[in-house]
Amino acid sequence: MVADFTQQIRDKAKELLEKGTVECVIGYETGSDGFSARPAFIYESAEVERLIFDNTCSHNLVKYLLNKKGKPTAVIVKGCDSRALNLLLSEKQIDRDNIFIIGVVCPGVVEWGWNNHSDQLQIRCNWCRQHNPVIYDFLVGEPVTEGPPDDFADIAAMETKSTEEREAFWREQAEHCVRCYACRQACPGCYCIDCFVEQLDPEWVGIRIAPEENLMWNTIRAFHLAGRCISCNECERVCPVNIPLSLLNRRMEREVLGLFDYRAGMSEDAVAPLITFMKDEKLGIGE
Amino acid sequence: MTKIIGKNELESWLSGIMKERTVFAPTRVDDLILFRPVRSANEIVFDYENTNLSPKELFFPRTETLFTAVPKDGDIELTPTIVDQEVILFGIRPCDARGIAILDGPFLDEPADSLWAQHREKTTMIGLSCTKPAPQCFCTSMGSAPNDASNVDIMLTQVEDGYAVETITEKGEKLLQGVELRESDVQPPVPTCDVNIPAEGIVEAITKMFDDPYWSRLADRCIHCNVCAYVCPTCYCFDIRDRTDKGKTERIRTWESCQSKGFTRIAGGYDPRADKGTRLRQRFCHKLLYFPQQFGALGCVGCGRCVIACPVNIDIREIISDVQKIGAEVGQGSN
Amino acid sequence: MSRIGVFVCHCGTNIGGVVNVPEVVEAARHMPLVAYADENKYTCSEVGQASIRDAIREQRLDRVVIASCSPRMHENTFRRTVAAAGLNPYLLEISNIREHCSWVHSDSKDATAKAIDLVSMAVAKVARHESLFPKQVGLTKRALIIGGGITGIQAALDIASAGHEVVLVEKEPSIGGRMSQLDKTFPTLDCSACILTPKMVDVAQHPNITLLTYSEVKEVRGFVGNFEVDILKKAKMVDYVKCTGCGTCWQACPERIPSEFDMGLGSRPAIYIPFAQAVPNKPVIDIANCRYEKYLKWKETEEGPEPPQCRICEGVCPTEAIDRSQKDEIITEKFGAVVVTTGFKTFDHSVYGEYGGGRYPDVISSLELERLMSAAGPTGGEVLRPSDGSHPKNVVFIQCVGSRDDKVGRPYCSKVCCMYTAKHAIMLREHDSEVQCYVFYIDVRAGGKDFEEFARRAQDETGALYLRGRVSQIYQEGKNLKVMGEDSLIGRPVEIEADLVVLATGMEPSDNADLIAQKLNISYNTYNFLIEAHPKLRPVETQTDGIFVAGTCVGPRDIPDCVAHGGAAAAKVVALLSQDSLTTDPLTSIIDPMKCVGCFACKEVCPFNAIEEQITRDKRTIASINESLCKGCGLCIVACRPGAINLRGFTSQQLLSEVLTLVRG
Amino acid sequence: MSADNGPLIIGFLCNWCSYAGADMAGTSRIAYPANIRIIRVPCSGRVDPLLIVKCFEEGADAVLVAGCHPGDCHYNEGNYYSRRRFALLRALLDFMGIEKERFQVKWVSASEGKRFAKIITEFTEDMTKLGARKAS
Amino acid sequence: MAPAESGSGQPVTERIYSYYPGCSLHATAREYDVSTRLVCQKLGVELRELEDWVCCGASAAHSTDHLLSLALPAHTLKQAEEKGLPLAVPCAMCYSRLRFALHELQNKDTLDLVSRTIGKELSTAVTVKHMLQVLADEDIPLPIVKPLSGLKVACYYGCLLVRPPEVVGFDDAEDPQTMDHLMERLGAEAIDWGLKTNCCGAGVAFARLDVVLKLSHRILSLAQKSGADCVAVACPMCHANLDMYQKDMTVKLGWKTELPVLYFTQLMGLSLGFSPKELLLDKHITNPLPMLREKKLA
Repeated sequence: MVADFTQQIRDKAKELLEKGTVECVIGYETGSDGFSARPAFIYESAEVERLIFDNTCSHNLVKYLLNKKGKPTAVIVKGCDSRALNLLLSEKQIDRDNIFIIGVVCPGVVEWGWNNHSDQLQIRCNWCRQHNPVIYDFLVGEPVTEGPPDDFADIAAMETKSTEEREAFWREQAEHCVRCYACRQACPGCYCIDCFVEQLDPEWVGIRIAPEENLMWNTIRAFHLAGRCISCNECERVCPVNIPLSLLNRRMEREVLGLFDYRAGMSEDAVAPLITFMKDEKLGIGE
Repeated sequence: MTKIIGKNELESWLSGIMKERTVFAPTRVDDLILFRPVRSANEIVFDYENTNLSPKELFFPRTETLFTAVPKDGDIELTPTIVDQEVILFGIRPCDARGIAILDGPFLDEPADSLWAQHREKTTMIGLSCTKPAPQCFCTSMGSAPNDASNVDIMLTQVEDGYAVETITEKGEKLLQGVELRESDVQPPVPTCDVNIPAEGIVEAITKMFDDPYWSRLADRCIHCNVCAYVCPTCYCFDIRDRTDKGKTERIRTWESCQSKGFTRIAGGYDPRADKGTRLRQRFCHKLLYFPQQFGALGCVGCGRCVIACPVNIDIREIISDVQKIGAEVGQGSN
Repeated sequence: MSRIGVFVCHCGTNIGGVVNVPEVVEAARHMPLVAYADENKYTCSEVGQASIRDAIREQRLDRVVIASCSPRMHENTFRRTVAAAGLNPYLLEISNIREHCSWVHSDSKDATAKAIDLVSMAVAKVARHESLFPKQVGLTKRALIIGGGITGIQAALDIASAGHEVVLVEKEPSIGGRMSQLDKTFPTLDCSACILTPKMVDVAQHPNITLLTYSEVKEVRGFVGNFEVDILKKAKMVDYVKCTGCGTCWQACPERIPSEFDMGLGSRPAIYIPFAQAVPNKPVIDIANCRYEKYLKWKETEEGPEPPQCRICEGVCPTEAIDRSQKDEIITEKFGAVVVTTGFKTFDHSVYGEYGGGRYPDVISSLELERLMSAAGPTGGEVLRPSDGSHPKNVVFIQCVGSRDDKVGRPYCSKVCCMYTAKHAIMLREHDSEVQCYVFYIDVRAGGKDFEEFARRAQDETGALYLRGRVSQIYQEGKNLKVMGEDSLIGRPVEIEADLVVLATGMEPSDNADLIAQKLNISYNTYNFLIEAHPKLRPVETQTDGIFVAGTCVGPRDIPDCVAHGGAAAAKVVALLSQDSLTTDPLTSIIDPMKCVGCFACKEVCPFNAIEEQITRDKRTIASINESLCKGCGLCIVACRPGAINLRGFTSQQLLSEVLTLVRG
Repeated sequence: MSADNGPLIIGFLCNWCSYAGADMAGTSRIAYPANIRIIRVPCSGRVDPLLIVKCFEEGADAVLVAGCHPGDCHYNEGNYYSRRRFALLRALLDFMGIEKERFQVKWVSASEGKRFAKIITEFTEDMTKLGARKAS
Repeated sequence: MAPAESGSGQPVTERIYSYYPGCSLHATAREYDVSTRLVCQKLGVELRELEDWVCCGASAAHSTDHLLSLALPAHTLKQAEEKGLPLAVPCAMCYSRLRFALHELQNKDTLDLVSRTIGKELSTAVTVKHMLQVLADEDIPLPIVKPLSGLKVACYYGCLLVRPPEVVGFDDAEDPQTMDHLMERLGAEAIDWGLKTNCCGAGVAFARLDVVLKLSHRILSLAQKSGADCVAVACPMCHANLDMYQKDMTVKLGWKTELPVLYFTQLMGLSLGFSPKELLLDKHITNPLPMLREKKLA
């Protein structure tokens, strides 16, 4: 069936490029290890044969649209990726008229690294409740019925730890962090011209690659994504030292769901929880 | 005749050293393999391809204080950082050792970087040749070899009943004093790394295709994180900033990368490398063009870390071949 | 390198008694960038201020920290002080070592340590202060008044007489409002119409006043000094240029509709003026009820029976002023200030089932009684029962109907009912000496000049029987009404056989008061009364600069209060319009266009619509601040992830440096 | 200072209600511990979570944000937004190992000097019990 | 009987209620009970009397012991709940007590306490309807044999049926219309008068007869002044007071005439073709038969 996905994607890409609907199709191709996928940018209809789709296509290609402003572009999105489209549309970062969305009903993506494979699904797929794209112009695959609501077991587990243990846990993670910002660079929600972490005045975060600074970086990044993270979990995948960033983002996701019954990127015109309010809501703050 | 040290002897030897000196060795941290100080030999991982992060950190830490300044009776008192800790680096791979050696170029070139010099001087490197190269390895193409002993103080190569020992430097000599080594006539195996990347003439090729659109197309895919630079044993870009706490000011140096936005931004906000293509090109030109031009050797040792660490599979080996190809074509064109 | 001067105040012993001031001064001398530190006995005294001015000059100080009382106390004083010495007034920071330190801590050691911290924070902050300059914006010297009741009329006249143009918008065909419905006014009993009509005429004739009756405010844009307002002028179907107001048409019109002005007790034609003294004294055609207009409506669909054509008015009009071609139109006008005087309506008593829920014709509201008493009213001033037109002898008044009653969601007192009921009691007696009045009250609130005397007069002279207690039930028995209540003073139930029952219905804001408030971006309470900027100190201002409120739309008031209120609002407006340009507070947000990513989260959170869209030269749509609208709350800054926005006087750099001073010492 | 003189508490107070409330505590001479250091802001909605996290990163023992009671905001809506922001931030900090107790948000009106003093007194006591932060 | 189709299109046999007559209807108000059963049967409303119903607590309990005043109705409610049928209650006092219980049992703690007291797990799931609500249902067609044309009825609801509104949730507390509409449907004229929900004095029936006379007299005389031929009631207490004391009123308050007081169910019965005898119309103290004959209704 995935082979058939590939074919449909190639045909659509060909059509779009030939008709001149778009000048570039952002999809996946086989990487240099000969089997795992990597992002591909197709400008010529002759090149569409490079396009593939399989269960190693984990990159969230929506991020790349931020570099294609004003240029008609087609992008291939899985369920989770598609939520990023809504996020960026609602935040006026991309222009719907310039984008052709090829949505793929996601079969799930497997754990892989360069030249090493497993058949085990990535953790993001365990909690994923969005295999069907929420927004698309052309759909590949038959929509599936989504699973029951996520129980956030991973978060609950973390919370059984004592505050001290949690503090120690994150300190250890911060020790590993090298501040390469791969998490930020891969995240479709991170598009600030000047990220707070690199600002010199005010110097929010010091230059040292040390636990305190690294913790501050990761904390604020999580907060900036609160109510915006669309849980594609690319940040965690790209981290060279395997920091479990999903814990932070999902802690916020659970809170936002609980307090405001809100899931980011579900619709183009949704209002994010932190830029609105209800007069008489009880949030356990100030009472 | 080969000198052999048994596994147990090796371990007891190391444990001996650990008593008075800090030993860094590959250890397992969560699901990573990193060089960390070890307190006992059994923390050491012996059968590893290579560490996730390169050992350059021991000579060029991710964050290091250059000097501190405190106000002293109307004036300011500067105190440079002194490296006094003797360090044994056990288990460094030939490619990484080569990386350190290569970096002497920029760091020890006058005016020499005192901190780098101190770290080098205080560190003794015990190399461990690779038994079977990993798929991403291509050290031979970059002028090294799985058992290249030229850049360490002592070289160990695994043989069935222990490790064959080569003593390369006096430092190594000293360290081995009083250690029981068996004489044996077994020849240590000569592991090969048969991935072949066409590096000859890369300098010419890349010069030719310097302005080729290839780079901007490649940049389409690059997300411009700093992963490649931070795992790389030969990337040495850094940033410097002051930090004042309780009246004491430190001048701090930390890792930086030519891939990060604004790396080359100058006063007034102009950035000569504003677009991603030129930034990406810079990285490979530095490794394959400028470094050779300045210091002779290629700026890549073929450890392959960037190949596996890159989130979007920007593969230097692929790039070298592409550069050769395009360079040749451009060459045709120009004639 | 800036040169900061630190001045620590003893405030007599208020600070010096606890905080070791010399120690603080000594510490200050060693703080970064501090060039000079000194102490004063009383910094706010002329001597103290002088010493600061001198130090600034002699020590060439470019920034000043004053450690003294709360900035809420003397910030402005000291800004003037440093300004007098030639410094920009915003290069000053006040360190609160009295209210926040010496007055709440007794241990000298702790207090001194804290004072030193507070001063060093102020030093760190002031170092990042910038010279700020208030902006000047032009203004339109015209005022808009919404609502042509007595309050609006007063405000209009006052502003106009001060020489400014005024546009008075009234939704009814005539100005005059509720007061024009009243017969007499308490406590003087002079005739409402007699004192109101001249004012109405003045409005009509005032050269500076443009009267827009039968009109409504549709939309308001802009900010203080520069409002742009869309006004809907409803089609009157009468050409006011041609019309002489002779009255032929409304006498000839065959249609009869219950008169709103007479509270439905009388009727009016379809082409009408609401009442005889109406201003303007020219009619409008009530399209909904005009026979011919109904006919035209029918023509479109031809459904149902054909209604009669009419057009009699057109026939009889001597000046051919009837103009059916008129359409509703929306005009846009510019104003510098707006006064809202939308007034009140009376509480609908039909929710009181125990009073008959509106079923009994002879249970009426006090405003209805006013119309019955009015010589110009439906009964020509004779008080007759609605049911059978007979003269009521026993009249029961019930107070606090829709006031002071949580049960109907009206806990507030309507302020005027006690007095107008006293008035009614007295008037009824004047109309007919046999009338016996009974008044059920909670307590008589007669606070006001001559009010108590007036209330007494009602009780003593007219023999009106005041019974303290509420009425539990009214029911029809034969021609009359049985009123069952309680006299809580003797603790017994009372039953009264009444011919007429008058309910003292309370005040509530006119319909759509809330909608108007929303259009103007001003706030209103749960009963839709508009909220003033400060209940005591800014009673006619609102949270939105340039928008003022007056009269009963703010809360229950009697006529003199309304007039005073209207005058007060007028004074504020005149003060505003008499300036040639407006100075805006420079402590506003600012946007760095290089950092803005154009997500407009700031726009979502801004309570004052101060964020506007702007397109940069490189074609990016980014946010920009309208500094005249910005009030400097800083909400946008936190919403701005890229940190493109900052708040003058409270910049991120300053707050951060205050924190760092504390944690890094 | 946090070591010897007990916990260091940093307070961000909105100018219109809470800062005035603290003034009121002063004018009515209601004593409270000297550990709090007050930073004046126009509105609780001006307090950037960055500042709060920064306080903790730099080793502050506790942070207080105080603003007008909901509905009383001088800017009409400011505290409604801060309420949401801090609800999330609080959860996040706790999750990352900073005790919930260390970050308090309180509504204090200009007339609640007593309340302000009470809040600071209790807060300081709690923090003293909890002890300095391990993190730094 | 054959299930006729109801207005709402559902077979009327589906109108099944648990029936809680309460003590009065088994004693002084037998005519209410009898007429109710007859009418219901005719209209295909099935009543299943609870086997083990107990006192509703109206008489003394509610003024002496709060818990008891809840436990008693709770016991009855529990049975109804077990039956899984809505509960129909003809007596306004019972109705009031049961609704009060339901209302207070909304509180979790109270619910637990009472549950423990009666030793049964209570829920508040059961619906309690007054017989008037049951029979006034417009969806039930009225197979009228003898329209009550020309009969002017003063519908008297009494106090307990409608107050307090938030508890009983019946109809407008000041000017209810349920019974009025029903009477109109029967062909009678429901007069508009002002004492529909006033107190008849039942509360102090035994202690202060003078008060009872005064209040009841006021009600009767207004009804009569307003032109009523009779008063229709939905409460045994109201009926007792208005019906029984008319002689005393004549003596003590100079009440001239007589004004028959009937249960609304009896009037329904008449129009549905039952004889005065079947409806026990001869049991009242103030004899309605002369008036009814005059109106050609008996």
